[in-house]
Amino acid sequence: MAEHLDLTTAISRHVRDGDTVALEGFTHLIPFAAGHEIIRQEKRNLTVSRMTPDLIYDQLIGAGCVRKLLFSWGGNPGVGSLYRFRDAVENGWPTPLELEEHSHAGLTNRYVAGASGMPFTVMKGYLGSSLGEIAPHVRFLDCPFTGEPVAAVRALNPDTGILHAQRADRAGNVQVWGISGCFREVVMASRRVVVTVEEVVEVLERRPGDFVIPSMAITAVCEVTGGAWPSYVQDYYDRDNDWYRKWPALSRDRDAFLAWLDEYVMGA
Amino acid sequence: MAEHLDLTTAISRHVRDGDTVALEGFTHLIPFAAGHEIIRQEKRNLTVSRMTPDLIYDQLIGAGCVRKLLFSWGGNPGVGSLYRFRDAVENGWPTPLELEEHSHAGLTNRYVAGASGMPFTVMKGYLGSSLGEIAPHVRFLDCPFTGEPVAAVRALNPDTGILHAQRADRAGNVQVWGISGCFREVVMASRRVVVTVEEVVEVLERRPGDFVIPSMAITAVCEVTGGAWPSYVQDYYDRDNDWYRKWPALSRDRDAFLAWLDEYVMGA
Amino acid sequence: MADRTPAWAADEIMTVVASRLLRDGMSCFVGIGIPSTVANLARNTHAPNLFLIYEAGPLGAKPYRLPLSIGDGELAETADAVVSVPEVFNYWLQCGHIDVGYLSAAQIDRFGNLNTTVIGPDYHDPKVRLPGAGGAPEIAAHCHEVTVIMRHTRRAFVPRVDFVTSVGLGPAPDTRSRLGFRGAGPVNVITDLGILRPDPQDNELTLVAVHPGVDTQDVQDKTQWPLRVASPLDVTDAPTSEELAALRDLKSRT
Amino acid sequence: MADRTPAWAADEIMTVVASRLLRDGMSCFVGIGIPSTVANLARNTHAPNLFLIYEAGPLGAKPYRLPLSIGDGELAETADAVVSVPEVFNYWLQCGHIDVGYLSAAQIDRFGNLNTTVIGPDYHDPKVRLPGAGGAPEIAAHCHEVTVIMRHTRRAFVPRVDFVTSVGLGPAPDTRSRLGFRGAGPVNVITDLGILRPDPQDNELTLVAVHPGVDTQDVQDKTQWPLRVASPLDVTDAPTSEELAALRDLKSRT
Repeated sequence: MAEHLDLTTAISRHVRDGDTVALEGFTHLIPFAAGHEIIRQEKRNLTVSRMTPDLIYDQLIGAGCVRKLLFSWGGNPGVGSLYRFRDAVENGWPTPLELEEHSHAGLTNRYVAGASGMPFTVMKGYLGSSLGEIAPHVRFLDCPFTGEPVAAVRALNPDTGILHAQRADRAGNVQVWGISGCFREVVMASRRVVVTVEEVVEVLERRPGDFVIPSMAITAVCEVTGGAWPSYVQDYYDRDNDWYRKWPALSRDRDAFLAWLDEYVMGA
Repeated sequence: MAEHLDLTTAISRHVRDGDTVALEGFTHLIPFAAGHEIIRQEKRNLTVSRMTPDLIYDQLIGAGCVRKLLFSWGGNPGVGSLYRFRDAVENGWPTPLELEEHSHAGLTNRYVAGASGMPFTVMKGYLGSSLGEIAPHVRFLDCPFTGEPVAAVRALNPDTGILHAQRADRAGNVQVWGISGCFREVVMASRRVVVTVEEVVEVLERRPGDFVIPSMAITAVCEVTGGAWPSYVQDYYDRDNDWYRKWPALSRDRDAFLAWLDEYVMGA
Repeated sequence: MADRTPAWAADEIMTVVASRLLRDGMSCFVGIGIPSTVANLARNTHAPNLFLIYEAGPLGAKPYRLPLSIGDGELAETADAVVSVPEVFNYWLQCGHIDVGYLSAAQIDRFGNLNTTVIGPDYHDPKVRLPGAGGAPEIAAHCHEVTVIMRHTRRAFVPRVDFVTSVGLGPAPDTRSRLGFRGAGPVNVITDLGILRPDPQDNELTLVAVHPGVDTQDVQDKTQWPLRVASPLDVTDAPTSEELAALRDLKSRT
Repeated sequence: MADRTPAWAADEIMTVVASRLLRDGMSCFVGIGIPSTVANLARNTHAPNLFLIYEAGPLGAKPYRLPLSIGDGELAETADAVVSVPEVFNYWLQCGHIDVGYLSAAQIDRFGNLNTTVIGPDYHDPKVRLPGAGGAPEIAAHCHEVTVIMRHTRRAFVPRVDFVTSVGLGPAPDTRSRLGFRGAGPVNVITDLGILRPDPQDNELTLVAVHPGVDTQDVQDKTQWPLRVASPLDVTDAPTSEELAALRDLKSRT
């Protein structure tokens, strides 16, 4: 059953140095506020997993929280590079960054395997690709029925899954609509689940295209209005595309990034 | 893209003697009218697949359409036995019935593998159970990462998937809500997909808890009001529990069954 | 005021005793029939926040009437969420999110293995064809624990089941861990005569309690293997008038 | 009335020529950037029923403006359905339901293998770290066919990619069938200079058409391997004023 906590308490209690943490959300519903709280609490040596690292992981990496990144596409969508990510990979600043690299389908299926309580699942992927050669989380098998080659991908079960959603009720049931990415899979695969929401309401009025994750599957719910900005929350606020376009200017240079971090995250 | 057809044409064109056919629907949305059309068209040697054979497969089996049954629970829920199913298994009437038997999770995952375009998938099941010994569609593997034993279940890709839903629009998009069982999986796994619907509407007004299957994934849509009776269609009509309770009296005896079939199906 | 012991039917005490095992806030995988009655009785009495999962997809169902079938509309309408069948079995059950499952069977053996498939030695030429596995094998494997609830008859309590539909606790003490099962398996067997639990040494089912007025010899007579009896043997608490009223009220709505 | 040939930018003719390959009613897996522009141009001109699938989950999206990101709200709001990412990749893409995928890359080699991961011989010490695979490897594997669209530069058209992110058509003619891939792979490569297609004999990319005014030698100069040129070599039709107007209108909305 989910517990209602403030964000500081939730992150302090449920994210520990060295943990494997997945902050997911596919363009939509990216839990920026929770990421900033991790930075403020100076968590270290995290292994972080996300299909699209996006600005949130660029910030976590630049702030020195991350030891290892699991990802499948590391860019600023429609804009260009993630400079803190590249600086860590290419120059080891502020600390060396270990990469574990996937395709979208591959990382998705690692979550699916984790959510299914299986040690692995199978897919048609990585075959023939150089990705298959550098990936410790991939093995190749022959189908026991047809003999055709398939890839086995290892389950991913984060210590903590962190997600943002539109609403929760007092009992901790969480309601989501719009693009949901791997929301269900990260909830079911993670040992602990922290969900930040735009608002807590008395009754979750159901709406078209929504789904509800029962409180039973969630550890903590935090009301954090605006918690996904500059990504978006359908029917609450739009994606701040200008801010995404501005990010290179704030992050290309280490000092500029540190100044931004100091003022807008540490000082917040 | 889905074509709008009358039921007679859809079944005539898309179900052929010897085909593997899945008429699914979990208590809710069982495509009885389509099943009766298969009986009227005297299709033969079908391999039919369903988690819960229910009355619809009892009728298809008693009418002599079925050579082989893939299933996971063969009873009249809350009432008792399926007598035509038992007569076919125990006495070979009207023709011998080959069984391929699963657990719910096992048959579900065969659909999942089929819907995923994989030759198989893996699950924690069948291990230690006698089911694993009699099942040609199950093999045991060791996880390539942890060594733990898992079951591989072979993909099931029906020639024709037949489903019932609440509504479709003119373009053939199909809208479903309530208990959906393996609806999506059967759609995606089947070579041809026939969906009977309560009504065809101009615009699918979205509603809480619904989902829409795009026309792109569907072969034929047939408007068949009442097409799931005596099962139910949420927000259209309730399950006719009395009729389920009456079925043993209509089906326990071969002659009574044939008389019912003649009057209510063949004569309809 | 002393509670006068009321009269009850055999199924009633079985249902009441089983429902007492459910604690508030637990998640419970519910089959149709007596398991559904047990779970809803608990929800209507001491465990109002019991989280019921039906295999058709309703999560957190709160039916007012007992459903005839596993997929009745009321289950979906009263649920916190309705998910697909693959999601129920893979993401909820297999992933280890369910505390307790309730199962019944046509046969149970001394190690709690369950048969719901065929009676008779030859699967391909059965004496009786039963409905089959349904969700049972995975409920037995993955729930943190399982309660079996069934009438105690000599036909049902056999030394070895004809067909192992769902794996119990043996024959070997490491049967489950060797198979990689997460759950503890059938740790309670509730019948209309009493309660059996696995012996901690070798997992053989042992009579640990009888219902009020039940004779131990009667339990042995209805069990095909030489039954171990715990010493001291408990006697279950009689159903209270409140429990019986709640159960009868629930049944009268259906 | 004769259509006066209008002036166009290099990206514009690349986009227009690519969009002409899309036929009405096809299903198309759409990446962000030029592929999204191509698909929406086709949808706004000759293929109004083009079925666009974005990897974030929107199926049948009909955006009015071009999205900046793959998961923009307008994609979800205009879609026939929005599904989860596992469902997009497993049930739609991997299952073989998508007719055509559009891909771009930092490097392409003579057999159409694509690199979007790292530049340089050592993965662990790259000269340039690129964004990575995203959906590309499975789009390349499972769509019935793939169109590659990218600017023609000497840095990009290399004999052998530094890293095979997505498998193309070789080196061996049976590379794809041996891997069990369902789709035909990159059967069209559209650049700002012309069109390359695999040679039916050995799958080597061959220049089959140039855009109006493009010199063949210029294409060779911008390709690091000795380029095969089809004989006769086609010249693509110039963008019509309607096509250019539609494209510029689409871009002006964004």
